[in-house]
Amino acid sequence: MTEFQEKSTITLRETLTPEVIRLTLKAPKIAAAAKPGQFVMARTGEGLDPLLRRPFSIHRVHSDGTLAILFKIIGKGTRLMAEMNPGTALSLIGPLGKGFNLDPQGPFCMIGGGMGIAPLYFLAQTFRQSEYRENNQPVLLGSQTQAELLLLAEEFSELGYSVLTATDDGTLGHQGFVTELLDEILRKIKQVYVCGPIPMMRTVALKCRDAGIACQVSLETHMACGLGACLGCTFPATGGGYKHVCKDGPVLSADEVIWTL
Amino acid sequence: MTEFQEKSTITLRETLTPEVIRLTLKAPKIAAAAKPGQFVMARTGEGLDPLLRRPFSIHRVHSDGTLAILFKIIGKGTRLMAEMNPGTALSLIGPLGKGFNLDPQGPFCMIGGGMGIAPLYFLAQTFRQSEYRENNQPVLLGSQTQAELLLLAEEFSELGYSVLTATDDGTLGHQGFVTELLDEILRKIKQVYVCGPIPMMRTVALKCRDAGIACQVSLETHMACGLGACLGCTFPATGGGYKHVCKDGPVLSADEVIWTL
Amino acid sequence: MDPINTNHSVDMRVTIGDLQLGNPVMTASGTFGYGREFASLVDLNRLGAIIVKGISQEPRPGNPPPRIIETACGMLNAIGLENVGVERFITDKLPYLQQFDTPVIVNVLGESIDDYANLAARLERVEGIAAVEVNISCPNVRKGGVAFGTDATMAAAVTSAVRQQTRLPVIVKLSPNVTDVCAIARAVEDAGADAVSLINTLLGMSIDIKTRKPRLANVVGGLSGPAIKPVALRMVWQTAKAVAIPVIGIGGIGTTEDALEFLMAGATAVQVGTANFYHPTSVMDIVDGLEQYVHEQGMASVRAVINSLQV
Amino acid sequence: MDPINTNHSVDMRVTIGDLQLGNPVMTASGTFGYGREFASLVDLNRLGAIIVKGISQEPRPGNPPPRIIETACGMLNAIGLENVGVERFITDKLPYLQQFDTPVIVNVLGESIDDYANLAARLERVEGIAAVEVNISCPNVRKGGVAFGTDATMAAAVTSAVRQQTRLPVIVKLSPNVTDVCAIARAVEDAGADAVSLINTLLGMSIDIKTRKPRLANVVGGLSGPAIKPVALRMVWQTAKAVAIPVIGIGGIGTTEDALEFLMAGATAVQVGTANFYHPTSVMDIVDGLEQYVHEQGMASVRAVINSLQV
Ligand SMILES: Cc1cc2nc3c(=O)[nH]c(=O)nc-3n(C[C@H](O)[C@H](O)[C@H](O)COP(=O)(O)OP(=O)(O)OC[C@H]3O[C@@H](n4cnc5c(N)ncnc54)[C@H](O)[C@@H]3O)c2cc1C
Ligand SMILES: Cc1cc2nc3c(=O)[nH]c(=O)nc-3n(C[C@H](O)[C@H](O)[C@H](O)COP(=O)(O)OP(=O)(O)OC[C@H]3O[C@@H](n4cnc5c(N)ncnc54)[C@H](O)[C@@H]3O)c2cc1C
Ligand SMILES: Cc1cc2nc3c(=O)[nH]c(=O)nc-3n(C[C@H](O)[C@H](O)[C@H](O)COP(=O)(O)O)c2cc1C
Ligand SMILES: Cc1cc2nc3c(=O)[nH]c(=O)nc-3n(C[C@H](O)[C@H](O)[C@H](O)COP(=O)(O)O)c2cc1C
Ligand code: FES
Ligand code: FES
Repeated sequence: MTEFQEKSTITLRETLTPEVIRLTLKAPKIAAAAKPGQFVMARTGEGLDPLLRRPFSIHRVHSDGTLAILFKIIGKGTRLMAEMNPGTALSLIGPLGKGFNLDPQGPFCMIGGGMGIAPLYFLAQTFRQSEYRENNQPVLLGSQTQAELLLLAEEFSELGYSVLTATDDGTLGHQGFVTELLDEILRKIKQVYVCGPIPMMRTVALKCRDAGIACQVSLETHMACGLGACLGCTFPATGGGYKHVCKDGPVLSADEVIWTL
Repeated sequence: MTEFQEKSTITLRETLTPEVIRLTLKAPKIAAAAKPGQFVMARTGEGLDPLLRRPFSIHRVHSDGTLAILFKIIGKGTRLMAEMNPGTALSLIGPLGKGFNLDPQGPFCMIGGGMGIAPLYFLAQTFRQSEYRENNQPVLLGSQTQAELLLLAEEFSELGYSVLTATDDGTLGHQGFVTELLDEILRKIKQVYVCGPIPMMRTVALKCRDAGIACQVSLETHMACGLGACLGCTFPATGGGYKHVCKDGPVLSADEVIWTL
Repeated sequence: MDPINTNHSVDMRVTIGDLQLGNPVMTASGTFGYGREFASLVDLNRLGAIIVKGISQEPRPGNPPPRIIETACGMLNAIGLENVGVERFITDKLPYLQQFDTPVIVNVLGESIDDYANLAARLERVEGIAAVEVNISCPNVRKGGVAFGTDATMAAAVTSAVRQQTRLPVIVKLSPNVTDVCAIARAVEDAGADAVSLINTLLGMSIDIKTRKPRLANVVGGLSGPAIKPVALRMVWQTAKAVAIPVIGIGGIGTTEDALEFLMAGATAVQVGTANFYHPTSVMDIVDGLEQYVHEQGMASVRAVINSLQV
Repeated sequence: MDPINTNHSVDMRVTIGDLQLGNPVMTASGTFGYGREFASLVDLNRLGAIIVKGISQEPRPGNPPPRIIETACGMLNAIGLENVGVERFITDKLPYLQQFDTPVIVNVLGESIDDYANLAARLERVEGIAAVEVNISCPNVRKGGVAFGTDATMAAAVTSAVRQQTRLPVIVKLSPNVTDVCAIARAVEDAGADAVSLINTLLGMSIDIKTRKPRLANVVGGLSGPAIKPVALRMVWQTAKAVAIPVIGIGGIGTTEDALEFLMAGATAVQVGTANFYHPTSVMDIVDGLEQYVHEQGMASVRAVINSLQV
């Protein structure tokens, strides 16, 4: 696996909500090598505070050598990035980690919660160009409220997916957890791809296990390097010891990890 | 003495050279209270690196509640500030320190080297509104090359001063040290106001001492607080001990400090 | 400069020995001058206590410049304990502070046990001093400082000497440049300290590669600021478990969140140091912030935060 | 990834015991994995030496997560010395590194003197290892680490045990969490160390005020990065004056300027740690930068920089 360090340049900045930003970045080497589910480590500025790079899923890849990341403002790193305008340089390392298994072995479903939606779009893009290009595959998207979901839901629809939404406040689609939408779909599919908050992924993982369906999860942990060197990004593994999310993941089979965390 | 902490807003950014920037800032309380020779402590960003505020002379004061600072890019603090655009907020504390003695007791001369020119403009502005408003008082300005001097020289001229310039490379005015221009003027004046690099101020201080002329210098030292609290900003004082540049100065009578540094 | 939440009736009092503070936020010695320097930016009445610049028997001119250098998220200082001496402190500096309701704590330093004892005896005879903080840890002066603060026996000796000379609460300020801060803390507790405060600065250094000289005239200096916060918090947590007397947390505190971390780790109060330089209003922001936190959490008093860490 | 200044014919060699390095820039243990992790970003042939993640006799799973936390200009880690164990290191990790010209130094750790001795004996029988770095300073494991590194007698005992088992150069890596690092350095020098490296991490802590729990599952962890550079530099300077063996500087080094400071303070070589995470190409930038500095200064060799500080 080859990683690149690229001084990317922001080409587009989209404000989905005051808290959710999408940056498109010119990073031709990383864009060319990227696979769905992989991520980049981004330096949030020139200074030493914040010190560490921040991990972000590769959200989209375009044929012009750009890629996009989609993120929510959480703390000081994302706040700095949210203020960056087109033309600003951003150091990226990537593509990193192990992406999604691209052979779902039949009908599949994607489930994204919050910013967990980010990697799924790249996956959806990729399936469009593969043998799994049938229309109306289900995509379940959840968030707190409609604002951060509207544009994304439309974009998945444009790719030909059948999008179902859920919001905590009921402002778009089902009111409640996005996982509640899964039950009716489960018996029609062979594989679930899920990314979102841990409780959500746990729920999905358990439903899939009960239904005997394969489930791929994309995990988040604190990361210092993203390269497998610091050993900081551990998640308890089934059968003892730990998975290193940056190298063994971020995408893992749901049964490889322990969901009691 | 009352200091204010103000969240100022940049209203104008002028690029005198790629390295020399002038920022005009809306800071009505500080602007109203400021006296020539005083300074502000500016926070260069939201983060903790750089940690300390940076001291800058008050360069101009306008009646609309704005003031200007004029600075050269030296290290990471000034580099961050140089990239700021109108609309950006900048936390200022000021006005700080003891400014120039505004009673020159007769004809006077101002001598500025490099960014030492900054406080002299505010002094020149102030004299225009005082009893010392005669035309053609001499102002000697020096720098490495013409680029950073052109506009400033013109601005002093517009106030009615008689500007003489010196550049290291001879691209504007006298080729050599600005202090060399002082000799012919010395016998016509009662007071010198000088701000610039230490070697330059020392030369001027010694010339004034020999000629029996009063000399006010504006000193620079590393400062953590600007408020007289950290005791970090010391300069060896005549007769032992130290002057605290942020409180006892930055403007001092040249004979109050030891020039052997 | 009014508190944001004047309508909260929150109990913010904490007790250090016999001394009751209106709230747990103090200014760290050497970072707030003699108080007056901040009077136009900070409402001195709102502070838990003011700890003044360290005072010695005789005035001290301090070290030659440069005395301060910025480092990554921190700063090095080698002020060399410049101060006006105890007599001028009493006549010139203290009267100004006495007009406020805020307790004044005097930080003292000496080069011999006698120095400390004499200072304590002298301050005992003065009105308007709430407590003495004994600086046994300043790394900037070759004699004195380092030796007292890094040796449990010496630290205890200084503490008892001060204890014998004063009925004021005695706070001993500990050095972090030691293998086992708990051992020193226990020693000074046994010797009669009413409280310990920590940490003083970490000994550090910086070199100017252009001149190939140390950046500080004194070669080494004390590291302070956000950079040292994790070390300070660890030492406060360890010390709070090791002694029964109150612990006062110091080191890199600049925000309400920082102060909460130290209180949760077991500190009864905190001191704000370097933050006074880069953000002079932080002491007031922290008082407001703690008040709001206690209110929002529905706690009876700020004391409920102390030692609330779940390990 | 070619050096910027390939045309400089600059002598960059330095010597640590019997080991000659092509240049003084190494990777710090635990921050560069087993080398391979950086192979697509760093030209491993250009490094002075690669120091691998600390190795114990048996594989260790390490601590539960969270293991790392960012702090102001630094980070805390409590990895818990996760490693593959010496046997799998030899069979799975070492062969890859042997294809490069760069010396491989193995960082070892144990919980008893026997552990260290056994590891040294085992590595002695393996081809392609240039030196052993003895980690007596890791703060993350309750037994072992802390005790060895903070006590001169214990540190010396570990050193002689290792010394007796190997003819390889022995580098002893010192802990900064001590009152007198020079005393420990002299003790391990007397016990037969060929060099000392310092500093390992400073013991620190961080609290999540929302959950009121420590942010690290292990409660305390090691502070590294730019925040600790002033402390590291001071200790390196003191140690270089205290011992006759080479000193290797570690702590917050991320740029050429940082490396120069340590060399000027008396370090014969440097290790880059946390910077490998946030700026993986820094090791190469530093090699380039030092080369350029030596060239520009018209020096005969990089060795002219070492100990050039004017105090
Ligand atoms: C593989 C991977 C992919 C990710 N993809 C996305 C994405 O596409 N969109 C998105 O919005 N977020 C994503 N995240 C989470 C994102 O990395 C964090 O929100 C971000 O690092 C927060 O940084 P901050 O400086 O704003 O927050 P702070 O809280 O100030 O950060 C402090 C430290 O904690 C770490 N941290 C904080 N929150 C998280 C988190 N949730 N996961 C990992 N580290 C964290 C930071 O990296 C930093 O080291 C991803 C995380 C991982 C591990
Ligand atoms: C009273 C006073 C007035 C000043 N007025 C002006 C002005 O009008 N225009 C201008 O260009 N400069 C002025 N300076 C100098 C200016 O403060 C420094 O250039 C600036 O602090 C450099 O910051 P930096 O982050 O770019 O450099 P860095 O080198 O990265 O700064 C590191 C540290 O050193 C300090 N420092 C570095 N150079 C100086 C210096 N020359 N004087 C004091 N501290 C320094 C910084 O404040 C900071 O704490 C003044 C200094 C003082 C004391
Ligand atoms: C410029 C400066 C001067 C200081 N002077 C003293 C002093 O006189 N006495 C003392 O006990 N501590 C002194 N200290 C240490 C501080 O009180 C405090 O313990 C230390 O800076 C750590 O806190 P901080 O990180 O919040 O600054 C000084 C610190 C600084 C930065
Ligand atoms: C994630 C991490 C893991 C580390 N693992 C080890 C180790 O296994 N053995 C060791 O001797 N030091 C270890 N260290 C300490 C580093 O080698 C180095 O001494 C320390 O981080 C200071 O240098 P820095 O500030 O450049 O990171 C580790 C440091 C970090 C950050
Ligand atoms: S983030 Fe460093 S090993 Fe995974
Ligand atoms: S800058 Fe702090 S006392 Fe002058």
